[in-house]
Amino acid sequence: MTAQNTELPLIGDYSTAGPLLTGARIGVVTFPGTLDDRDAARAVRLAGGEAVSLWHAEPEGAAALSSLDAVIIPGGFSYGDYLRAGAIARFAPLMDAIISAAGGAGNDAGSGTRKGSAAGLPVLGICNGFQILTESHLLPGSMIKNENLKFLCQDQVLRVENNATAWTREFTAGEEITVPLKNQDGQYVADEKTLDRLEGEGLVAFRYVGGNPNGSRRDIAGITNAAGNVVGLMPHPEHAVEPGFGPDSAAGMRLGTDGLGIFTSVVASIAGGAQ
Amino acid sequence: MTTGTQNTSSADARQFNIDTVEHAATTPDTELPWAELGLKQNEFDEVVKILGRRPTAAELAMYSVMWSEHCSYKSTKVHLRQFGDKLTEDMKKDLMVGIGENAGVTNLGDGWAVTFKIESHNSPSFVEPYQGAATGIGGIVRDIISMGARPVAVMDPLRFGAIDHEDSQRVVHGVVAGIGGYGNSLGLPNIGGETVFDPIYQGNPLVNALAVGVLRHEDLRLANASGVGNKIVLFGARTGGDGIGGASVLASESFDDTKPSKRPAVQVGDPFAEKVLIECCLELFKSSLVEGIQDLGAAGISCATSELASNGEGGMQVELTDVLLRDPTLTPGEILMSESQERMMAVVNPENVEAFEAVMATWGVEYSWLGEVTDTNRLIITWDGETIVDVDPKTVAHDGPVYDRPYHRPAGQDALEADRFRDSAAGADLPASGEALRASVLELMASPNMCDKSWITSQYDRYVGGNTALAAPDDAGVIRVDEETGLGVAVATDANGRYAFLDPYAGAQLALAESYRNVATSGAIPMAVSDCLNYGSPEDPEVMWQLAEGIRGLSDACLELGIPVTGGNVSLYNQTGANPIHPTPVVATLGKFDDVGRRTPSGFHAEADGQAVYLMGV
Amino acid sequence: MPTIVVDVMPKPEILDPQGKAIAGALPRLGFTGFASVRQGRRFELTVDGEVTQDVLAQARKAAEELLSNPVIEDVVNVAVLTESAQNESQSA
Amino acid sequence: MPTIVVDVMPKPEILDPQGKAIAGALPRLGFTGFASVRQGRRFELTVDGEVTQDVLAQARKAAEELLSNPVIEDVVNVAVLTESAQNESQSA
Ligand SMILES: Nc1ncnc2c1ncn2[C@@H]1O[C@H](COP(=O)(O)OP(=O)(O)O)[C@@H](O)[C@H]1O
Repeated sequence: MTAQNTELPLIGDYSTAGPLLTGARIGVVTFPGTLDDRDAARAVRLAGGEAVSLWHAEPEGAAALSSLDAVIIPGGFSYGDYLRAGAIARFAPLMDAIISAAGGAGNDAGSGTRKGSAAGLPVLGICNGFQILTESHLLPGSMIKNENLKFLCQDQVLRVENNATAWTREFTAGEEITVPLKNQDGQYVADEKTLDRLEGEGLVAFRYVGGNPNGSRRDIAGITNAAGNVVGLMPHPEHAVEPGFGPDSAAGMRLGTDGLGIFTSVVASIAGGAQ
Repeated sequence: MTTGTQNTSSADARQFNIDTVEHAATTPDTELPWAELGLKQNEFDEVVKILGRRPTAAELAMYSVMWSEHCSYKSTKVHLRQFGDKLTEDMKKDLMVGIGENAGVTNLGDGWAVTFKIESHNSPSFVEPYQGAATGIGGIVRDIISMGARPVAVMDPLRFGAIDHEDSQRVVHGVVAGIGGYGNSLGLPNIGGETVFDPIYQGNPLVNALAVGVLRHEDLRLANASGVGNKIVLFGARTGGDGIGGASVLASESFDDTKPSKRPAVQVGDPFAEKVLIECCLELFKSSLVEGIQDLGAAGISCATSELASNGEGGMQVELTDVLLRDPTLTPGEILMSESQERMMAVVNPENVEAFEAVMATWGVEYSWLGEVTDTNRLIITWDGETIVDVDPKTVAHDGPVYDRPYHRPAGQDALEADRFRDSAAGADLPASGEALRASVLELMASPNMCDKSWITSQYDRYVGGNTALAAPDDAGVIRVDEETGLGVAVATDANGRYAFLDPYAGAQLALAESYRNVATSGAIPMAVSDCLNYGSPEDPEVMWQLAEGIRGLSDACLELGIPVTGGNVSLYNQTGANPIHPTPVVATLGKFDDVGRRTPSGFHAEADGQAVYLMGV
Repeated sequence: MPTIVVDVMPKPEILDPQGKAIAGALPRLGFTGFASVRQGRRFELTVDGEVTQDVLAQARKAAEELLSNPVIEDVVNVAVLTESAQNESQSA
Repeated sequence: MPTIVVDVMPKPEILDPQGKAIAGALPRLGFTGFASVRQGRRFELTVDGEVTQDVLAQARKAAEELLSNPVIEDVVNVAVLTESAQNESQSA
């Protein structure tokens, strides 16, 4: 894993974020019903970035995004997930701006424009955020109820299948990480053709290891677009960034910080220009 | 009328035959359904005496709900006093708000305070397990918000009937899914609870819910309406017929027309609405936009108006047609009694009205201005301008009946205590061989009460918020309060109904001892107690004895350990026919960490390999 | 194979948070013609063989006992789905 | 007030865990006549006024864009709920 792990004290360094390497400014979107926004912001800070709150109804979405280097759509139950997870949030004014900055819906080429970069704005959707990205057609497929129909919260091992995205470059390909999984509608589905394309083009970013927790097709836990700037995953890396508050790990109970790599990856991507 | 959205009720305001105060004064002989509403003859007579006339339909609705056991604690008040009496100065030193408010508040230092409370939602959870349990979480969380706090965690001590009983599947899975469905959607980590199966709870499962909140000292809010001219506002969900199914006699306010009306038998929770309400309230607190605030739970607007008014200095004037309705056919009495979820009432300085409305707009929360604080010392409620309630609010909220119910030690108690194990355990020899020992251990570990509870806890989010330092399967849940310093709290809930059945006094003490130990084991210093007293009918002198002994035991034990009870809840009538549940005083202890980094997880981990294991105590 | 449709709706007097959220979203998306929305469930039961009176009775019983929660929901429809009905309604 | 019904079902090729769970429970409760079950959603949109062609078109558009997700679901029905249809189907 990343070097940060060993440098962090075993437990209890609460306040100090990593050094602000880059001045990377990363937006964290809040919808009514979003739950993990503060957690995502904390993860950004611990990774050395600056977290900027984004309100879903922001009227000047494009302007707000233009000063940002990346955006995270965090987990939760936007609009209660009442219709379908992410279905109503997808229509928030800010989402239109995010969709176009990221390269446009259904456009895996990532041709979005933002300050001086060829690639689209890096966007990460976690859990409900992933669901919103699929509802927005920024990522293919969709999520249905977990196979056993129950909410499931557990520590989950994932394999990083694609370490060439803006959000995974600090991992090694095939690296196994442990982060919490917690959701009700986490079963990833897509038609066979789409699944084959995802596999063929290496767009599966994360895969469940050690048992499929929710019935997801081909054990898929997270995917990326072809440009590698838009990534969505069901498990929660932002809950595995601080020793003492994460999943159990080889180092000890609740000491897992494997999720931090997602956030240091994007900070590094920003520092080093588009990947 | 100013409302957040268009309201249509005013236009139809006159569809009822309104029972005004004036009308009541001139029709003293009208038959009133006070018995159907749960009042006793002596209680009704008392209402008439207080008012000097018969109550109007709306007043009757208010008195009957506010004087119910649930709201007035009429059977337990005389005993619960011990929690206040057995307090030393030392026990009070960190107590910022004690018993009597929505939830107690304890000082944590550094300008931080913590509030926590445990409450029951037992019988609704038996009728409709998912929604009953869900709205139980919703209710306790609103209690915490109304103190000015941000809720940060929940817990759920549960008691079910036999695991293999045909009805248990419905109840158990419904309750667990409901607690998860609501709590997870609010973004509140579930940091612990209990799950006990015992046939004694078959028809009376216990669903207790605890919430913890944290606040800065300056954000503390109390439920009182002060400052003449301040505005009263109701916000959150619309008012429907929820929870008044049993009081449908009020469907026709004038009692001369018996049109049947459909009222929901159960309440359905809307966790999304509550999540938005939480954020909205926190923004109000941060900008100091409310003077006083009260959640709407049991007894709805009756409770909120009478408590706000009686805790304040003056009186209150409210126009009931301004209440936003989900069901336009509700009568004034029904509106006053409705238990619709996800609503709050606040007192707002006129200067802040605009800013208040801006916060509501941001979060898309509906609201309506209902009236204002007055200097009349009366709670006056009008319907389209006509007075339908004119009472001294204290008589509704605080001066309810108080009963010192008779109680005695059950005739069979001696025999019960003298009894010994029979059945299998008495006949069984101590395991003689390794094999037998192994079998015994496996049998114990496989019992539903001892086995791994992750089939429940995996349905609860314990990570959300990023501040959970300990949760299941640890002895106590631990939450970080201050990310800068690591200041935090630990909470554990415990009870043992079988101990309390054998000895109600010692059983309550053991419940405290266990939760106190669990908190101490995590590394925290115990500071405060909240309790949920689950018992049978107080009208049964033997149950009343269990209850009196339980309260005496718990209050003595708190004094002994030097830890105050800061709030709690009493749930009575948990019985099927003449068979009460075992007395089940669920005790929650809260402790403090200067730095949650020093918390001790339970369980051995590979890193402890080679370290010594000690057994401490007697 | 023949199909029986069972429609279940929240009772009118019961709060329907789903419907409420959808009703709130519609006008934001420019759909302004609707006063309220309620969300229920539709089940399609495929019948193994012919739809006899007995099978229909079973479906009605299953609708009441398993597919709906009588405390908060009403079964509003139990009917055989005819091919023509399906086409008709799709083109409605 | 007139009501428009929108029915949405999971696409045949998409797994339906809820339908599967129900199909598994039916025989345990003695309902043996059914080969499979699928669970979808039924929306009732109350119309403020008359159901014009425009309103119906709005409902169809809302069904396609908001009420269903074309990746996993089909809109199988958009129709005006007539009082008689309601009664008929209830007694079906
Ligand atoms: N209903 C529940 N909700 C949340 N946590 C629970 C529940 N039931 C049990 N737990 C948690 O599971 C763990 C084990 O519980 P239990 O078997 O009662 O432990 P113990 O016997 O040590 O008290 C504890 O951390 C407890 O808080």
